[in-house]
Amino acid sequence: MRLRSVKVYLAVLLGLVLATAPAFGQAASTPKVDSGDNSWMLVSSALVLMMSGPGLALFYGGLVRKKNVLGTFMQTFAMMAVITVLWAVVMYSLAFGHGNAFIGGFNHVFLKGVSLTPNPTYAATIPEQTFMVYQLMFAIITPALITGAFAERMKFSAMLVFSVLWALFIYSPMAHMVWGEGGLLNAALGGKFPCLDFAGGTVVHVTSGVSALVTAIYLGKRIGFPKEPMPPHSVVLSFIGACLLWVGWFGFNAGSALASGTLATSAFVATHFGAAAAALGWLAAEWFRNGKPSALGGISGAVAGLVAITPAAGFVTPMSALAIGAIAGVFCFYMVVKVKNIFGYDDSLDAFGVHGAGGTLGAILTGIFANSSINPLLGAGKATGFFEGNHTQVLNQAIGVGLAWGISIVGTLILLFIVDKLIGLRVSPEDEAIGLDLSQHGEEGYHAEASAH
Amino acid sequence: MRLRSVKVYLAVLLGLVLATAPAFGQAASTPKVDSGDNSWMLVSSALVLMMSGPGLALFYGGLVRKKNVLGTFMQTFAMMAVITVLWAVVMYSLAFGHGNAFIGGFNHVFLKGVSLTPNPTYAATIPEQTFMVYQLMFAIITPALITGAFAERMKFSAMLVFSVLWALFIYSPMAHMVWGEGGLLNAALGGKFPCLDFAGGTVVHVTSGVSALVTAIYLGKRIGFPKEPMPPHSVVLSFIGACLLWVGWFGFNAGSALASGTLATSAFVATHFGAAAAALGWLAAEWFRNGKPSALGGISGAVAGLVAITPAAGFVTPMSALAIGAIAGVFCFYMVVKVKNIFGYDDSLDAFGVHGAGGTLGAILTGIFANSSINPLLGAGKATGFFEGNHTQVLNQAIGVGLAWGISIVGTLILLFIVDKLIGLRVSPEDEAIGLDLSQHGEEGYHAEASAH
Amino acid sequence: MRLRSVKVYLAVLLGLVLATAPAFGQAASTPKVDSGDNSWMLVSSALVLMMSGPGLALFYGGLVRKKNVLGTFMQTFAMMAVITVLWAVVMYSLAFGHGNAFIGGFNHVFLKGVSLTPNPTYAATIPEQTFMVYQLMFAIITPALITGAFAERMKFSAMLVFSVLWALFIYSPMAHMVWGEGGLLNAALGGKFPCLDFAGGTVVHVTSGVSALVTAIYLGKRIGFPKEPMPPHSVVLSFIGACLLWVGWFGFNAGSALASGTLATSAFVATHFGAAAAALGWLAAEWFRNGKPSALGGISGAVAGLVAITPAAGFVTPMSALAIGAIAGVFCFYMVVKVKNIFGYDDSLDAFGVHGAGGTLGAILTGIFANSSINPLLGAGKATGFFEGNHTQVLNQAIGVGLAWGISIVGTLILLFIVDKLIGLRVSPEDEAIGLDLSQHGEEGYHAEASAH
Amino acid sequence: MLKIEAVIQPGKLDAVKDALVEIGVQGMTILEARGHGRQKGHTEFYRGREYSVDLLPKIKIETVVADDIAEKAINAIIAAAQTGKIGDGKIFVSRVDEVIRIRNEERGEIAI
Amino acid sequence: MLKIEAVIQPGKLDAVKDALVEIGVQGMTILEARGHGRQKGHTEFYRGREYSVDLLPKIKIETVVADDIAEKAINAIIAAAQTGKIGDGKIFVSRVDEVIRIRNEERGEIAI
Amino acid sequence: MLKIEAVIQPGKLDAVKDALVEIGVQGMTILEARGHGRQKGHTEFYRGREYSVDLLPKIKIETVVADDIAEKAINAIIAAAQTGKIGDGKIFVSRVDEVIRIRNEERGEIAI
Ligand SMILES: Nc1ncnc2c1ncn2[C@@H]1O[C@H](COP(=O)(O)OP(=O)(O)O)[C@@H](O)[C@H]1O
Ligand SMILES: Nc1ncnc2c1ncn2[C@@H]1O[C@H](COP(=O)(O)OP(=O)(O)O)[C@@H](O)[C@H]1O
Ligand SMILES: Nc1ncnc2c1ncn2[C@@H]1O[C@H](COP(=O)(O)OP(=O)(O)O)[C@@H](O)[C@H]1O
Repeated sequence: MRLRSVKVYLAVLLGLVLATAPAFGQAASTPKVDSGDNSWMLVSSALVLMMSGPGLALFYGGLVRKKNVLGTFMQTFAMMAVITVLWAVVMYSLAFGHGNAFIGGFNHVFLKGVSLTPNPTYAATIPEQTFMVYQLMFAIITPALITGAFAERMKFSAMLVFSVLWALFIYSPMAHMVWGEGGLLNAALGGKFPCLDFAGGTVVHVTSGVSALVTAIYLGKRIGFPKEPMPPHSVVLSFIGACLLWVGWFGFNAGSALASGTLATSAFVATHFGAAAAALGWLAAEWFRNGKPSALGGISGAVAGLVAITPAAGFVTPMSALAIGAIAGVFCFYMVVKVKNIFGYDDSLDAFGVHGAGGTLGAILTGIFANSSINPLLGAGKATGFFEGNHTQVLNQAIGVGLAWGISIVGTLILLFIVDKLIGLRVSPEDEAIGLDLSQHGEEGYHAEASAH
Repeated sequence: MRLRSVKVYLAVLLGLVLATAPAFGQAASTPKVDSGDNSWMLVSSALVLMMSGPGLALFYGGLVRKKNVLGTFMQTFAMMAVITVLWAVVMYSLAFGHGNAFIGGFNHVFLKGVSLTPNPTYAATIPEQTFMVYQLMFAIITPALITGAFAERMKFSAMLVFSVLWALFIYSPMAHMVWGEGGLLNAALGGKFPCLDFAGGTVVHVTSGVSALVTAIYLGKRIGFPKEPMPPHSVVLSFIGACLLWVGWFGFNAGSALASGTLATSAFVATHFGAAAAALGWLAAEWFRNGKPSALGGISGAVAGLVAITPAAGFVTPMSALAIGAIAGVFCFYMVVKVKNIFGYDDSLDAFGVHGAGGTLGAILTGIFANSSINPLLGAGKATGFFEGNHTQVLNQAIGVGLAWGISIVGTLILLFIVDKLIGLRVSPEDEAIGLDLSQHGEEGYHAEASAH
Repeated sequence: MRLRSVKVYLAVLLGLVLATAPAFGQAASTPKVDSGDNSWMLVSSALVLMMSGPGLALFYGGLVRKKNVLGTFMQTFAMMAVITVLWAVVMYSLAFGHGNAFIGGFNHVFLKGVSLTPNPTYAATIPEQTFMVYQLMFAIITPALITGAFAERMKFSAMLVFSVLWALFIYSPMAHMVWGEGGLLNAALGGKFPCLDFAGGTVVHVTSGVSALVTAIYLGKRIGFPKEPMPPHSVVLSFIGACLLWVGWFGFNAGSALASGTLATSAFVATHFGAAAAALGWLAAEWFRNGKPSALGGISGAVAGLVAITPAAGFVTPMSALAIGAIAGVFCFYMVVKVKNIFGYDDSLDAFGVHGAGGTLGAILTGIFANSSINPLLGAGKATGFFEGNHTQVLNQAIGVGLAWGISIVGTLILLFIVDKLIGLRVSPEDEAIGLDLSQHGEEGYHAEASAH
Repeated sequence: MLKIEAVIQPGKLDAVKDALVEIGVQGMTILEARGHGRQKGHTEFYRGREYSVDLLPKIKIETVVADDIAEKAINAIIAAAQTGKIGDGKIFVSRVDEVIRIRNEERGEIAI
Repeated sequence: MLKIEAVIQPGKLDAVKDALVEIGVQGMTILEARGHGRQKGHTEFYRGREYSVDLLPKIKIETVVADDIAEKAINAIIAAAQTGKIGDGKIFVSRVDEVIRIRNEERGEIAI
Repeated sequence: MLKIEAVIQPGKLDAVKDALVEIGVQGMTILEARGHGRQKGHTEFYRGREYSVDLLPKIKIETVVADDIAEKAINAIIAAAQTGKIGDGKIFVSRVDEVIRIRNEERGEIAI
């Protein structure tokens, strides 16, 4: 959808240009790289990688106990390495190649035909390889998000195998359905159920968050949970990580305009506003409930807001972004603080509470707040969201989210079962006790012994 | 002023373009977004946010005692959330709306009329929303800078209320006077006392630094100061923060060109040169005085240089930038090391010694070193700074700085008084003893207990 | 070479443009700043600075013992300050001024004549000052890389003097030979032995890595090495640093296109792919050999891959980048794990094992994998690398590398000898025992005493 | 008065503390320690170097109690800290001559 | 010879150290500790979870002194560390049989 | 049984540990400490402030041994930790009344 939105947008822009610069006429037929757009998209790609490492790695790594800090880092870092190769080999083709409504094909395996000229289907002013590497960064962070749910107890080998399978069988089709040419939910390129998902609320956050819930339940609780206290070993690290996530998210959301025009600006503003309002929302709820607003609460709220604004970023006004953020901050607070405790599952770092819940909420709110003045994706001036008068869009959003939930639950269960049978998912109780750093990686995060001065 | 400078600049550029590409003629009348400029300004906005979080938060957070690390983080982080909402509601309008010589109006409340097309008064080639969000990042970091002065002893609630009032009643008018249309000190848009302030030496650093001094004195010393040793709990964190400040400052200064043309390059180079020379200056002074150059000295010097070069960045040659940096490094060293000790106030993290003193120095030096060959803001070829022959500019600079000092002192005193009466500024002695992390936020930065491997 | 490649590239692009937009005809003769290119190059400059601080500083700082963390930071940070001034005074002129095949001249001392208009010899679409400051960032990180070899035992003063001399007498001529107009090895601007080095494999990594080896041997081992265990005091810091290096390296490599066109995209993709494959390679080798893949291994592999892909980035296909990365990951693992132990030198942080070895390997592999379809530097359609049929290129690469080895060994030895005689290289055994932080800088990285809550 | 020093597995701190409090031993001081004993350590690899780490994280609890309560305290600690595996730790008991409460300068058993 | 172990508030370390040095007790060893006693802890919240933390940061000072100086040392510690509030800490005194200075193998009181 | 407490230079930990293990003393507990003594500290500067730091990093080793092996252990520690310079540290020896192995509740010398 963001693809179509961009195209529509560019068409409008081009119209303006053509009116004043007829010499550019032919440019429309031969797609040409725009140095400004490409500059922005390269930066955005770098920013989204920075969200994974060090951003998410630190955010999660600070929340675990000291003995698991490197193991937690590695679960994200390994994605940066493994998914990259997988993407080049086959995943890009499965997500964005020619296929059917559900999945792409094999025409781009080994990046065959993915050239340095623009592919106007997806982005008319940047090299297709820019588009490819930008999308790759999304494919990296999505499985990394899941790892928050099974923190401190999964085998590194099992995590690798599971993530590879998950990327192939859950991420690829979801990305294709929502963003791929002819995808079932693609609002821009002829999908049956046009679902608005600007930067991956459904593709990234709902899938990873729901899969996270499933893995948390399947693997069971950490030994000692919830009796033993397991406070974050360093909210300091998490704070650094969260701030880098916020900064990187500009690449994630504003980069999803696939150009550096006004749509990027709009998404940038919405992103920042959503994060800020959600941080306030969570802090306020916490202050009200616990008597004190915490730093961990502030950053959790910001992340929740960033998640919720992700699908909406290119569709809503700044003021709507504030509203979405505030709602998401309070909502995710109660998901994490209340709902989790009621059900008692050990979603260790709240991957579901933040990404699953926030992503679902954001997708629905997108259907409510989306506005054609920001993004005439459904046609200039045509009502887009609920408040604008398009009451069916919420339904389409629900269909998209529902599909994502369904695929994530069923798919994740099957994959977990397979990996569990093959090599076992959980580390031994002894290994869990000494921690992932030593048991899985043979090293420690900090060496006090080294302080021998 | 940076606005006018940009406009002049763009006019020159446009002239060049027009000479060769007549087809572009009409573009001048309908402002059009330039993808390259917008790309740079979005990046700059992200960089300036990164200066606050994690940059400044880490820089300050490392300098306090362990028990206050999260509380210190939160004082900056809260600005990222609160000022954003405030900005959207009314502050942008007060700073950049239509008003008089002292303050803007209410025409842009709730961002009414702040669209995605350029506002040529301020920036002709980027969407006004880009300009708006970029300026917001400045409004966030400015009150955050003050928090260094009252570190380790102010109530979180009082800090919030004070910062909101300060942003409204001190930052907004100062920003309007220097950068707003028709502002009293605006050198580009018809101010009475044209004062050169490229990226906020006066608006950001003088106001925050002087207000910091006032709060430090008003609140009084930390319990135990200066007898009890209070070394930084982690120069490591401060180092990371300072480096990120340096990197982010490119967005702050070079971004203030509001385009990615040659003026941005010039400001970028001056920024880097100023920081480097100031780091050397501080290190040399320290080596000379204490016998050893320290890492904390190096990073403090770099920050001092960045502060001092801020007003000058778009007006001076690279070699002048080196000079300004070197002077600032040595000057701020003596402010922090000698002057503070003579007067004995507890400006805990030297917000005044670095930002107040460095900003004031930089503003004056700008009047001395500014050169029309870099920025023909006062007219092409017309003497701009003292060395070029414009001896009155130093006076104008002094007027701008003096006004900023006056407003900051009086305004801050009033606001402190009000907040103190309303809810009290300082935490109780017990809370100060156990630290802000536990007393204000109910959490700890690091959990040794968690190291149970 | 990257210069020529860019120019050729731009020529092609321009051709396309000219065909459709004749009004642009004259632009070719008067070089004009492209806002998109300049935006990208300013960002790239910032990214490369971020590689030094905080990137490299953290990567190295985490690997040493706690008592040396700030001393290690300072060795990189000092370069950010000192080399900047040196560059402005004379180094830029020596590297890129008019000179002979071996070194530039003095025509640009104090940046005389380095203006804000493009210098088409080097980069036709960005201000020469952008080019100047971008190249400066390379000159900063190169001597900083060496410091990994003599970590934990060199005097700060000696390090400063040595680095200044090294920058002047080794870096400047190497940069000139490979990238300067008329340089001996410059493939783009008339070199005798055209050597492909897109972003500094030879100029940056081979020179620093080989010099590192020499200093490690000349200074001798750390006291206690190898008997005493000296594990990294914080793999956490190193992890953050390595991730920032990865992100920053996009500026290093893709920025070396000196524009934001398709060549930048190509280099960006190659960079990312090289890093990912090398991380996998190292992890696999480690898993195979030690039974466990480590976080330190993963990040070391990524850095090794980034080093190896540096000379190749703008010349190879994505698939070749994967191959180069994988080879480099395994190769550097064995260099660090086996070869170092066989010879027994104390290259404390493996500056040689990663940068020297990886850089040399990368330079050779560039000659093998370079492809004219990516970069028609040697003429459109003319065979470029070995696999394409140009069998002599490997020889040219070897000549370039050989020259870099020779100059680095001989030059470094001479400089070390001089500095040793002048002021002594090593700290006293007592100072080594208490650590660089206290002995050289009079401060400590972490203050447990401060935790008095 | 007797000083009981118990070196235990880090994960058992909470349980031991609660067990002591339950039998009325309120006062105790906890130290982070590393232990060497029969429990075998592990091997770590950093780049090319291999470290066999034989100092394992432990918690040391010190509590001074009246003579008559000592045996009860020891049993409480054992009950809470025992897993039956090597590395469970040890308890050392020694005599203390005097105890003073700093707050009010009380001395002897009343100050415990 | 007697070993004096004092558990004090972290903020009092400097004062106690200076007080001891003043009366001629140069040698001492300091450990970071956490204490459980009458002083009540606090509650921390992390996401949904609530932790009541009842181990508070303390400093433990150990100094071995000659018998005749012990009382003076104890009083010095009390004077410097006392605030009169709960949590001020405790002093434990016990007998030490032998002291050896590693540097020159001196033994007994002369080695203190 | 005797408790040997040795305060040593941090760099000597490995050597002392190995020396003890060699003579058959397996069990020991290590604590990070800071020491004050004759060894002079150093001065640190942070911005304008000067700190004279007179607490230096030390390692404290505690090991409980049977009476007959104590002297051997002391000598092993001295041999491994001595450099002859001020700051080498001290050894304190005191009596322990009881040792209990938590794992199997063994008591006395057999539990050491
Ligand atoms: N003789 C001793 N003196 C001091 N500490 C000891 C002694 N023996 C054991 N310890 C401590 O007790 C811990 C557990 O001892 P270990 O021999 O590993 O297991 P177990 O107590 O089950 O036999 C050690 O890590 C060490 O900290
Ligand atoms: N019986 C004891 N054994 C060991 N340490 C103790 C004992 N009683 C108290 N402490 C230490 O002294 C500290 C202060 O004790 P607390 O009961 O809180 O206050 P007060 O000493 O003023 O009564 C505790 O935190 C603990 O570290
Ligand atoms: N009386 C004492 N009680 C406790 N610890 C002591 C005592 N004397 C010395 N120490 C410890 O031994 C360390 C070394 O002592 P110091 O006087 O510096 O050197 P030396 O032992 O060579 O005379 C001190 O830092 C301190 O930790």
